[in-house]
Amino acid sequence: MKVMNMVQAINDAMDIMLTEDKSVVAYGEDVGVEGGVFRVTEGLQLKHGVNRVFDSPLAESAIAGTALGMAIAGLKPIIEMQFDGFVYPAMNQILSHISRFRNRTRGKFSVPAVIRIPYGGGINALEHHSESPEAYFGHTPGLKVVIPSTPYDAKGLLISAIQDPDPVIFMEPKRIYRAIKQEVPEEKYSIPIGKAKVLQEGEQLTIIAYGAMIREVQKAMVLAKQKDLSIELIDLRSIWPIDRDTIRESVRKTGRVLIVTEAAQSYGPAAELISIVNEEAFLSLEAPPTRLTGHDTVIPLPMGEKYYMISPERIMFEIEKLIRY
Amino acid sequence: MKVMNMVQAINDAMDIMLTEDKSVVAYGEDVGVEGGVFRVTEGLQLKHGVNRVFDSPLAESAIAGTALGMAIAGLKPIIEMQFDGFVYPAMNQILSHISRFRNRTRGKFSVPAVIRIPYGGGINALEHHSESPEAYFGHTPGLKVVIPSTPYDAKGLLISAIQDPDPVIFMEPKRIYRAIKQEVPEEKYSIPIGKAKVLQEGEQLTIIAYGAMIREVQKAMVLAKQKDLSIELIDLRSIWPIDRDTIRESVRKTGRVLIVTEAAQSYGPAAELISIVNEEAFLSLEAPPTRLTGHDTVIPLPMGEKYYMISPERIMFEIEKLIRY
Amino acid sequence: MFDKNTLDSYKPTDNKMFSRIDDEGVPLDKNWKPDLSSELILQSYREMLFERTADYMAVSYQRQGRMFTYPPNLGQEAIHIATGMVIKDDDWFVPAFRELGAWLAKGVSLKEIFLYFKGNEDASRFVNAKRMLPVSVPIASQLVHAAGIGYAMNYLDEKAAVFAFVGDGGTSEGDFHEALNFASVWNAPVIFVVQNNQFAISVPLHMQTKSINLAIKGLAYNIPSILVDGNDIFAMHEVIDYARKQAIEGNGPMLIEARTFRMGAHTTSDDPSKYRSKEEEELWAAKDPLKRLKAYITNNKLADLSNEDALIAEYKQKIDKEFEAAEQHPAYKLDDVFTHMYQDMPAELKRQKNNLENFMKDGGVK
Amino acid sequence: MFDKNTLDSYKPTDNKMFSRIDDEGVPLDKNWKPDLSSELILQSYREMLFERTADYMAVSYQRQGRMFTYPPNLGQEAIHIATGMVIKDDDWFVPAFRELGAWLAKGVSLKEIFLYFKGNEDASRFVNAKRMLPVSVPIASQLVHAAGIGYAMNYLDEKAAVFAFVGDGGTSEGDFHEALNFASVWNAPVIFVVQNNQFAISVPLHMQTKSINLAIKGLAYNIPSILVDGNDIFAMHEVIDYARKQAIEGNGPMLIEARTFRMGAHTTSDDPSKYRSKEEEELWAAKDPLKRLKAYITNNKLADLSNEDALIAEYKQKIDKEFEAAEQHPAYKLDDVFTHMYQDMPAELKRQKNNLENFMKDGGVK
Ligand SMILES: Cc1ncc(C[n+]2csc(CCOP(=O)(O)OP(=O)(O)O)c2C)c(N)n1
Ligand SMILES: Cc1ncc(C[n+]2csc(CCOP(=O)(O)OP(=O)(O)O)c2C)c(N)n1
Ligand SMILES: [Mg+2]
Ligand SMILES: [Mg+2]
Repeated sequence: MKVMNMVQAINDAMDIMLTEDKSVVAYGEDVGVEGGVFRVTEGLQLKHGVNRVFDSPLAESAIAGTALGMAIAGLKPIIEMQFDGFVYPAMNQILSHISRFRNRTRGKFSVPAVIRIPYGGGINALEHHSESPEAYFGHTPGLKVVIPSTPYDAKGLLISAIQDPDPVIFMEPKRIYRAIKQEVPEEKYSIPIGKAKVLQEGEQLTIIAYGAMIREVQKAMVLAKQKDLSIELIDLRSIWPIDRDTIRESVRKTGRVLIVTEAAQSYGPAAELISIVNEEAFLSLEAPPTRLTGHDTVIPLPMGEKYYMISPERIMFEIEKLIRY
Repeated sequence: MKVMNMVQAINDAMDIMLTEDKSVVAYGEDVGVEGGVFRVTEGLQLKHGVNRVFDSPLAESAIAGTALGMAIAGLKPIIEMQFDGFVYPAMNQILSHISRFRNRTRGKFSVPAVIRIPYGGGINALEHHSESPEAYFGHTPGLKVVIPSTPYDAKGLLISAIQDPDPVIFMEPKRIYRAIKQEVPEEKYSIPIGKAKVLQEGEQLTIIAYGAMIREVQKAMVLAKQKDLSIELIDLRSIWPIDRDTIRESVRKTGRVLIVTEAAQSYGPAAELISIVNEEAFLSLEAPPTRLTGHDTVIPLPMGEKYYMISPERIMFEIEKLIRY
Repeated sequence: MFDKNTLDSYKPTDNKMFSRIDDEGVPLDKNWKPDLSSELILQSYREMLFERTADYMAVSYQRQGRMFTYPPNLGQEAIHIATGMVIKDDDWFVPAFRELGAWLAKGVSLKEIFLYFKGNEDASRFVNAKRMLPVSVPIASQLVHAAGIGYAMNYLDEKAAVFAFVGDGGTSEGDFHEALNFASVWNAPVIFVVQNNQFAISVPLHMQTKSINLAIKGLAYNIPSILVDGNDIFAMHEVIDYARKQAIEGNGPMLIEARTFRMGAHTTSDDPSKYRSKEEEELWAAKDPLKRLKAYITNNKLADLSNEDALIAEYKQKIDKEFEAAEQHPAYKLDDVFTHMYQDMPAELKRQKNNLENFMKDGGVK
Repeated sequence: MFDKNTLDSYKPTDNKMFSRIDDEGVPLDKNWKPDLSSELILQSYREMLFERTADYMAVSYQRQGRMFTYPPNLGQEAIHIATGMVIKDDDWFVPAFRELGAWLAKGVSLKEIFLYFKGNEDASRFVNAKRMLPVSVPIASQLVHAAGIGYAMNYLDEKAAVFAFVGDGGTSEGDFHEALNFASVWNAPVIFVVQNNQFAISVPLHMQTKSINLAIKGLAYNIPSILVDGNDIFAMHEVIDYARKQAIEGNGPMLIEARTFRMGAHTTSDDPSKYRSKEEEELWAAKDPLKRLKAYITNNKLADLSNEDALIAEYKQKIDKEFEAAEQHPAYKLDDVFTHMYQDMPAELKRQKNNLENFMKDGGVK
């Protein structure tokens, strides 16, 4: 065991897989010498060589599209989109090709690529550096979408993602890249994609969240505990596929559910979770499944972010409304 | 009044606006001499000149991005994406710029552009020619998203879209481009964006749909009527913003709701509507709000489309399940 | 022979086209000898004729309503057959969609091509074609795949090349630019072939770009680039053969503009008379690649091609059999929609499939 | 003087750079005379000095934690001031983000620039700058806007130009390619300026492209293109001035590669020592555009610049006042998040805003 933050845990997962499997390569803008603008790939080029960990030219569509090419030709590329907002030039490659090549060729070619995307707000950044685009990917058939909330999960899920025979969008909640430190095994281990995790059991209300929102919910739960409320917290971890079993079991027990996500509200991730709750636990519902999300606005520049990001107090406010319902 | 199909009604709306407002221009691939691959812009170049209706080079990102440039410089561009699947190269321009220029500049610049996209399946086409990408746009703050289901609505909504001071994604259900003929006023008229329309009043169940699915639902309703079921049908028309009032009123009355959309299920349009139903009419619900949607798969090539597209029979099947619930 | 000197002394900025024979099949340079044996010349002619016959028949199947669409190759056969003569099993082929003869050479069956345009994904499994990618519908997007494959080949130390095709219209897309740049920076063994057939659906080249030719676009990436007469199989073969040799020797990518003309419609739903003149069509008819090769063969008495009816009849029979095979392909099943989305079907997809099956048991989907 | 002949005889394929003075400020051609009066030369020097002073101060404000980030302009001032001297009110300015001096010339206030990097969208309202676009964060995406504006100007018959900026890294994006192509096909009056400062964050130019220079990329679109010494304000001014004249005379776009060096960090969170050598930095320090212009002025005795302390102190005071103004800008309000998404706020946004307000009444958001 070694104490790691999420940056280190992700770096470690890549290091292990680069060491174990010569078909793994990692590239993207500033991924090589620089080690990535968040230092996630720090040291990997030095250790594994410039052919395996390297800078690409500044063009996201080509970064994604060449990853497809490499993948069908026998490699396992891990590519980095420098920030959430810069994956959009690559949308055509992801939506039209990466997600579909297996189906298009009836399994002849598959795309075992991982697209790493640091994402989310709360880091005092320029526009396009604080986006939460997970719903775009969750709505795209053929992708898997994963978001860890702890260093431990990040390592295990990334190893699964790299080993997965299909493309995985691996979104990294950059706001908590260095905020959480945790004992993480130094050896290789994997966490199955598609399984949520109950972080806290409770009786009165289920909260579903993921990524950096988990920490905010946990802070709110401290407040809730002071008021003797018993709350269950599910860390979704896998945005697609979604673990319906865990959600069903929890909501059938609590009868109340709050979804907390940073992304814009309309057609956002919370809507899908609410639909699933309806499909799986309608008869148990004692209050309307509720979503607490980002607004249907651009996420503001740093001075306005406090009006967008979801605080523990806001979560507590919604918890109380729901419990009172 | 004149009998028109949707292609003619859209053409007519453009013709009227091109005539009335010299700042309106229309362009895209094959939009000029060819009149568009669906002939929607037929005759417009001849009538309004090559500077106002014209072919562009084959590059969707530039088609969208130049529309932003024209719009802030005083024009009102109407651009065409040749098919749904070809809007993806333009995603960065739409998601990062077109939707946000007003907010970014605090209202100094606005983007009164219309992005026309023939969309949807059921037309026996190649891959990428049958997509339903409306949820991607509905999830993007700063856009309005409109889908007509009749020639009459198409004309009125397109005129509103062109006059709108903000960007509008105008999606055209190509499957019914020529399938429905209707009396349409020859003069200019507009239909407000953001208002749904109750096409049929009923008591037992609300169906919400839009675009080409309306016709399928209407066929199902004939079957339902034979079984004496009383169904209310809402044509959403505006994908964002959504008309919560109409939905609320209807579901509070019927207590049951079925959402029918072609798009892939997960994180799809139906999920948003189900969330809204929960938020607006939870206490009236007598059965779980239900969605009948496309699968989380690529829409199959023509021979397999019957396993994807939603038939009146399938709708009837879900109606009966819901009524029995 | 086309060699390093030929290419080094070639400047796209001079806007010259590399040709070997004229419209009447007469060599432009008296000292030139083809790099193909008489047997190979005749074979390439037969392959062009076969491609053309298959193409005509495909159009007529489509007219009969037995395929939902079809993009004709008419007039572009020299490019395809020249490519087919050079491309090896270990080479990757990254097509756009209008390269029929090259597909067949790579091992794709006509049955598969017909099945594709009947609307069945099984068609793109290409059971006998190695390293063959499916149709890329989103224009130019396939080119970045080629650059990535090229990187992998260098990485894996494979001695083979990638053939990547795009049309003149496709050169306007951002992916064209990004792909050439990546291939260049990575020294990837990619042969980019632009089939400049003068039109992108209805849009003529001069509305697509103002560059003096398309080969010149390679200068932006420092890629050796050449404008070749795409209706002259000798010129095409020499250049493509050279490009492959360069690529496998580690000399990186090359860009070939193959100038040609789409003599048919864009697809079977298109009517070119709307946007181009009879004169233009006639001008290019005189440059028909089949006609030119036939003239060469006849001029040089390599064979008597005066009566090809029997040959064509034989071809037609063969093609009809392939079409029948496509018609007899197993019916599309519900499973086919779901099975290949992922290697292991996620529970969510099983659930959705199950929902549909429940309905079908109830008498749904016929 | 730079004129049509100069440009016509210039070939990007020759890979020559257009300069007027050497590193010591000595004219390269004895017969050359600057196209700027002595007064304007001195003014441009002062503007460069002002830009540099403001830039240094911005970095130090950021270090003090009073701005969240800042991208220094150090070393690129000649390009900005030359642009500033040419650009008119009616011209559009489509920036990337590293063009401080040109922004100021266009009428943007330092207060606005500081406010932007404090994190407030109000900054991009540019109350005194006409036809000035905001920072474009997604690299190169702004270039297609410029092409569209250019189309509109032709359409509206306006006699003005569009100045569009991008970095060397930005030339790799597909939008660079699409924008130049559209501008060319539309004969749009767009002056594309590539600030080639040798790096895209940590990635050096030779990993970005293998083209022999960046001006050569203009050949792909048949756009007149030239590589200019971006650290030589005389050369820059002549070329930009010429480009604008061409544009307003209806001669369409031009591409200018301004070769320079980013002497500072990429942004205040970057440490260049990780990826580039002291030697490289020293090499370019010798080409510092301010130093070169100062040498020219001193050589030609246009002014005595031996003691600039008082001037710089005056600048600093002015800059501090602008920073104070930024700090005193009205506080960010909840309404600011919602108000400018649409001209008329849709009910859905009112609902969401109302939800947040209900929470705030309850004691939320401090
Ligand atoms: C991204 C994208 N946009 C639009 C289309 C529609 N489309 C299909 S073929 C075509 C023209 C292609 O022209 P070109 O590249 O010259 O190839 P050609 O058809 O002439 O062989 C267009 C616009 C598409 N398939 N993909
Ligand atoms: C589409 C996109 N990808 C990545 C980034 C992150 N990024 C910001 S600046 C930069 C480098 C830009 O280099 P260059 O164009 O040379 O401009 P310079 O910073 O040197 O002025 C990168 C990669 C971005 N802003 N946009
Ligand atoms: Mg073409
Ligand atoms: Mg740079």
